[in-house]
Amino acid sequence: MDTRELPLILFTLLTQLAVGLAVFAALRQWATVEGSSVKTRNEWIAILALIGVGVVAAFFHLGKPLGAIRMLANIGTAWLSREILTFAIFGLLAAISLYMVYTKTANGWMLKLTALVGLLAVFTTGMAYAGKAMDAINNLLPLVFFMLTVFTLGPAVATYFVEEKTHALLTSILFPTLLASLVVRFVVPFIWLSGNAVMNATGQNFLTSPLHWLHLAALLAGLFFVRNGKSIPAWLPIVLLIGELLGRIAFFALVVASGANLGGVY
Amino acid sequence: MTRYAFSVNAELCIGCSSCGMACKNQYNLDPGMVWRKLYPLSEEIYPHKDRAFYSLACNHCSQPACLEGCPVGAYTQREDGIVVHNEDVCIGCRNCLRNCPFGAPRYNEEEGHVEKCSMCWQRIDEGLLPACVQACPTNALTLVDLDTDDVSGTVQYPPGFPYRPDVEPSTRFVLPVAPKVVRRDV
Amino acid sequence: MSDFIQHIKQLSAFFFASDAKGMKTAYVELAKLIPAPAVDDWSAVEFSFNRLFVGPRALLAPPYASIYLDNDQTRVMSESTIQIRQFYGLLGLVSPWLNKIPDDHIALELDALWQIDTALLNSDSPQLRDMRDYLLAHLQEWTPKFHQRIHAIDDVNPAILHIVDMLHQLLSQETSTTILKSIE
Amino acid sequence: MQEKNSLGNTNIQQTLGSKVSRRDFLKMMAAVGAIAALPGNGLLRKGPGASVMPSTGYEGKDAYQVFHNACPRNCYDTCGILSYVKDGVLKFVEGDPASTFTRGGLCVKGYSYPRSVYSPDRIKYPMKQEGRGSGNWVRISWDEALDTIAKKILELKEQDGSLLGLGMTKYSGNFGITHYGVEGMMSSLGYTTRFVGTPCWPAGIDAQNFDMGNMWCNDPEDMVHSKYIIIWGANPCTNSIHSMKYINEAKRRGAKVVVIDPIFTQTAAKADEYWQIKPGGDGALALGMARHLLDKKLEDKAWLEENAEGYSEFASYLRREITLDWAAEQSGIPVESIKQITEEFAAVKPATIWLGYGLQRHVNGGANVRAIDAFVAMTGNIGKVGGGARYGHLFTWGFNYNALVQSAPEGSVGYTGKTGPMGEFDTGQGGDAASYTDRAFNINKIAQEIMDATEPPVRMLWVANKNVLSQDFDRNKIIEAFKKLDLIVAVDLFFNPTVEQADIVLPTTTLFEDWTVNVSYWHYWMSINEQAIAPMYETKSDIEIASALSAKINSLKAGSCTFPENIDSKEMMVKEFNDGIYSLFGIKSWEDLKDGARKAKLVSSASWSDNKFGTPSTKYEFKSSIAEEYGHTALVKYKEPREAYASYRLLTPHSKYGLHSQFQNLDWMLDYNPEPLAYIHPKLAREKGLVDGDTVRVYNKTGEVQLKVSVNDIVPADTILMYEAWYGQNNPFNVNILVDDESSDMGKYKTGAPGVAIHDQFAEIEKA
Repeated sequence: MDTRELPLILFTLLTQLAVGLAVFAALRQWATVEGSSVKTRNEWIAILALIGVGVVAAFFHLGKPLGAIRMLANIGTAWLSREILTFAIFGLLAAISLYMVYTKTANGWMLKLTALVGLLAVFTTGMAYAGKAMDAINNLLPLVFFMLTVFTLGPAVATYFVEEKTHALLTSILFPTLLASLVVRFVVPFIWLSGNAVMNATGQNFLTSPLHWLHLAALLAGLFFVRNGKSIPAWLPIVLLIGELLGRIAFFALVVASGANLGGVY
Repeated sequence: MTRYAFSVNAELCIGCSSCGMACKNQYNLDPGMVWRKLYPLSEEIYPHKDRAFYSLACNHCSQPACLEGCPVGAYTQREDGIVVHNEDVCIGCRNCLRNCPFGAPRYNEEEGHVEKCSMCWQRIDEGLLPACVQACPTNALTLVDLDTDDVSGTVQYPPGFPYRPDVEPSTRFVLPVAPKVVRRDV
Repeated sequence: MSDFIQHIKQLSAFFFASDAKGMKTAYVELAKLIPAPAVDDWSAVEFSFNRLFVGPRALLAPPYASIYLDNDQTRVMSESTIQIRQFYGLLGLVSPWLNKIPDDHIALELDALWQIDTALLNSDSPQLRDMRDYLLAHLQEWTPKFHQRIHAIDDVNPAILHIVDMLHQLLSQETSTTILKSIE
Repeated sequence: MQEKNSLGNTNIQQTLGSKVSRRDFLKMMAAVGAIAALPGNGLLRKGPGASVMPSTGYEGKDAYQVFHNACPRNCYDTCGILSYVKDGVLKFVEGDPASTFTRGGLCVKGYSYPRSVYSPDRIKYPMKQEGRGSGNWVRISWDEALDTIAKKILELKEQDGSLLGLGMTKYSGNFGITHYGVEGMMSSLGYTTRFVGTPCWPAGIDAQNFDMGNMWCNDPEDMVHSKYIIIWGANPCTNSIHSMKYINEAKRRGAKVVVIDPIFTQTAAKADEYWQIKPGGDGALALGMARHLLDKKLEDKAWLEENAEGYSEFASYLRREITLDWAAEQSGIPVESIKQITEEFAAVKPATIWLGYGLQRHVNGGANVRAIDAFVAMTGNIGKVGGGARYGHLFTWGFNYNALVQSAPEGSVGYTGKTGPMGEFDTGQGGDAASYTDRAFNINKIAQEIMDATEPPVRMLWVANKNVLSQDFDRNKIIEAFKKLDLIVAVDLFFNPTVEQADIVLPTTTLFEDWTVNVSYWHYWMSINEQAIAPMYETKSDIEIASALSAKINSLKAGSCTFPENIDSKEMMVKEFNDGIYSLFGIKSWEDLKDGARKAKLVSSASWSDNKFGTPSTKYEFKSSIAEEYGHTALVKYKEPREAYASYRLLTPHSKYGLHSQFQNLDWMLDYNPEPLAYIHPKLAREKGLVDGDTVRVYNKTGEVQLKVSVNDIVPADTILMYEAWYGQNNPFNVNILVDDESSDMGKYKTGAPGVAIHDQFAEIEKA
């Protein structure tokens, strides 16, 4: 694959994990009666750290990193600009949330707002990666893929921050997400096969790539070990994280651009 | 009004590559960098391998996906339809590579920016033809004004070229013709 | 400082050499200032020198700045070459091989540096200092790549390796001291 | 980026703060008084007129100085060039719009010119190799180089009593008229050994001279009037791209275009009908077509009556010995097709045949050309606008050949045997009336000739405008032959395989650094070649080398050389013009060419329009006594092709990306055509178990090459196709390792030696 894409693989994956954690931090706050008493400080630290690492990584995919700030220039039409903006806001809100949680002044609405903006940011990412050159993903698929990642990694990794009894809550989200993710990611390449030449080539790439199948295997493992009422084994989030990473590499490496087929039958 | 576009007549094109090299020569492109090149048509489209071509660079779309998706606004479109890319503004995020259905923008690794065909707008403003058009020995590659010139008999989406009304590529095409062939049996 | 001037002049002379004799003369001069490995076979040095910098075979390490500064590494007389010519022009200098030998030939650039430093000895003009900083920074931008490329080549004559190492070391030192001064 | 534009490097901003910016530079310009130039190593005090900061990219026409140049390569199109120069540097090139033939365009090769001028790999200085092929080179001064060369020449003269030990081989590396100064330099030294003839087109030249008394084609621009065009063994889409627009126009006006070629060329793809002929079967096909004209009584009796000699004999030969079935058998073209095209061709006027040079590179090539000429003549299309048997011409080459024509020094001794012309451009004039002449060796058998030469043997070889080891035949044999030589001098631009074997290499100028004038052997335009930039490094033009050598050798031994000692290319070029040229092109002075290319003022666009032929009978000769003199049948007759000596036919035609061994080595060309390929038919691929991209060994009795295959139906299943090219010093590929030096039938009469059967070659192919 094109190693130049590595920074974006990290950026998208880490920020989506961050949003996932934010959602569940907020959710727990909301799900409990007495708001601020719940301990979500570590989550918010982790969330900020993830955003930080992700953003730093993102710089490395630019030919001229010093010009990064100019990326806000085209909010009007460019989803990439909107993505940068919403993530900036998300980062800011996350910082505020951490402060409030730290100073015990947190209120549920603030955290919910942060989580909501986070989801919005992932939405913009989904739109930004629906590249017009990539017939296979010039649609809502990137958004679907990314959201599935959010709701897979969010609850999975959140288990590290909560006590056993809260696992039930996480599982109730994680299980259906894993199921949905597995079905969607299994079916989509076959649908591509029935598309035009470049979509078909994309489908072929996926169905013949170990990256894709290992990703599915990770999801399957998840389904197998995540049971309602049961607690989530400590190794599982790692497996799921690796699975999503492989899936993300596949997403960046295996999608064929229509420009690659000029002169051929479409 | 003027709406400039390239017209690619594959019946007249003799695959000489003069257009592509004229472009490199005009802008002294770095070795390895190609703004315009010939794309041979696959045998399903033309019966003989490497014998019919589309000479393609940027298609200067009416709804340029590169421009729409560029976060820094490095792309602008002129009144006359020419899509201009500004290397000085470009920060090399390569989002346009992800968006152009025709693979026109090329990434220059060393410079850390994207490059593409400018339709030689400076030459056009001087009343000259684009370097590639002037180079074509058979008028297979021409500059047309979609607003005033008669482009009937040309197609916008020939086989071997993506059907993308969403971006409205301005390039027009004439399809190649194969001769009657008398072969020895060996 | 004045030691540096001597080095630069002799290094320039070495890269200008058109035969073993010229290389030897400069080499011996430099050896007086910095101990250098003994050379027994000067024609071996010359063969190696020509493979790297002269020809007729394709050059292994073209001695022109633009080759290392531009992306286009297979063309001389590029924009950046002309910029160096402009720079000489600002100094009131011009290459006697104008449009024959690229102005950014290592020997010419070192000669320019030598000219500036010699001028600075008797007149301390701030503009001249700025221009020296520029030239030094310019040299420091490409000569490390030049140095690196030569080291990547098999069986380069040790005498030549010594010279390019010396060039590399001198310019790096001088640059760091210059930057320190500019910070003060 | 802004900083990049102004300073050429961005990092300065980081290292030194923004100390030196563009603005500061301009300030400095004002502030800094010029420092006194010190006795440094190089830089001098600059005169007045400091120039402005450079910028990048296209700056608008007015930003450049424009010069007229001409592409001097061995090519039909010989394009006029406009060169755009700034700061004394060539920035880009364009076609000369003054020529209606090239109409402001060049080709993929022409547009790559700036790369060769500024390639860091150019040969820069005279150099001497210590041990041939050792790669141990030392730089020497021009003086030392010329001294070594001059002393060797004097030594040969001493030793042999003549200069026949000095050989010179030169061909088409640069067809600028002043480059005949190389031959001139030899003549001015005395009588030497010349490698004469041409590997290119001699069989056809002789054939047309036997038939019509000269090689003289119509103006290609008049093909628009043709109602029927057969392109026979030519591939203009690759080798004369500017001719295609006339063929297209004729087509648009309703003409039918038929391409006859062993390969489904790009030109074939543009035709109405393509015939895949058996290589060397052209004569049989043409005679079959001629026979069919007879059968259908389609010949132009009136014209033949008036203008033909020996026609009745030819007709009875056709009736007696030629049948359509036989022709079909020999050519691989079905009888029905032969009948149809023949009838169509005869049904309209004007109709024309373009005879390519490929079809005469056979042991029966000349005979084949005569047969095709005969078919065109029978249809009465010779001498007609839009008609004719088009092959080439030297109609516009009537220069003084001042550079070429030099007389031998007093008392020079030479060869006393009979020699012919010294190549196709030898106008016959020149040389003094001495009984001595040069010794003529066959340029196409350089290895054999050097090996066999005695009394005296060839001891020294001068190579100019030629890359012997890429382009001459049976490369491996040449390496052997070179061992017999004491001194090889190569004059060249790049370190090619010939330079690799040289003892002394002399750096020469590109066309942009020299003055000359160019005309074409196809179209009727003339272009001047101005010096657009100063010669880089220590390069010299062929003329400057000749005059410097003359001065040197005369200083060693007075009266050794008659070549003018102080003359440059420009003076020499001016001397080339004469009233003949001026009136032919309707110009007052050569200076008029500075306004753009000029076209010859032709009585008619048709050659032989007055039907006065150059033959002894002044008629079109189906039966030629001169042909008989040169050992051929007087009558146009079938000649057997060469016996196959290996399993598959090997064809090695020109590539569109290079001209012989030039251009393909440039980085830009590699962007479009990175590596050589062997093209084979899917059937052959199946037999050999080969797929696209497999590496194969192609080998025969003369050698072996390895390269990748492209499986492609443009070639027949019994044929291997690979394009000739030199890919630069890191790629040993060379088709002439597989081409032996078998002669074609004709060429001796007009070029001094027969051609080469380049396309009568055979080889085996195996997966490597």
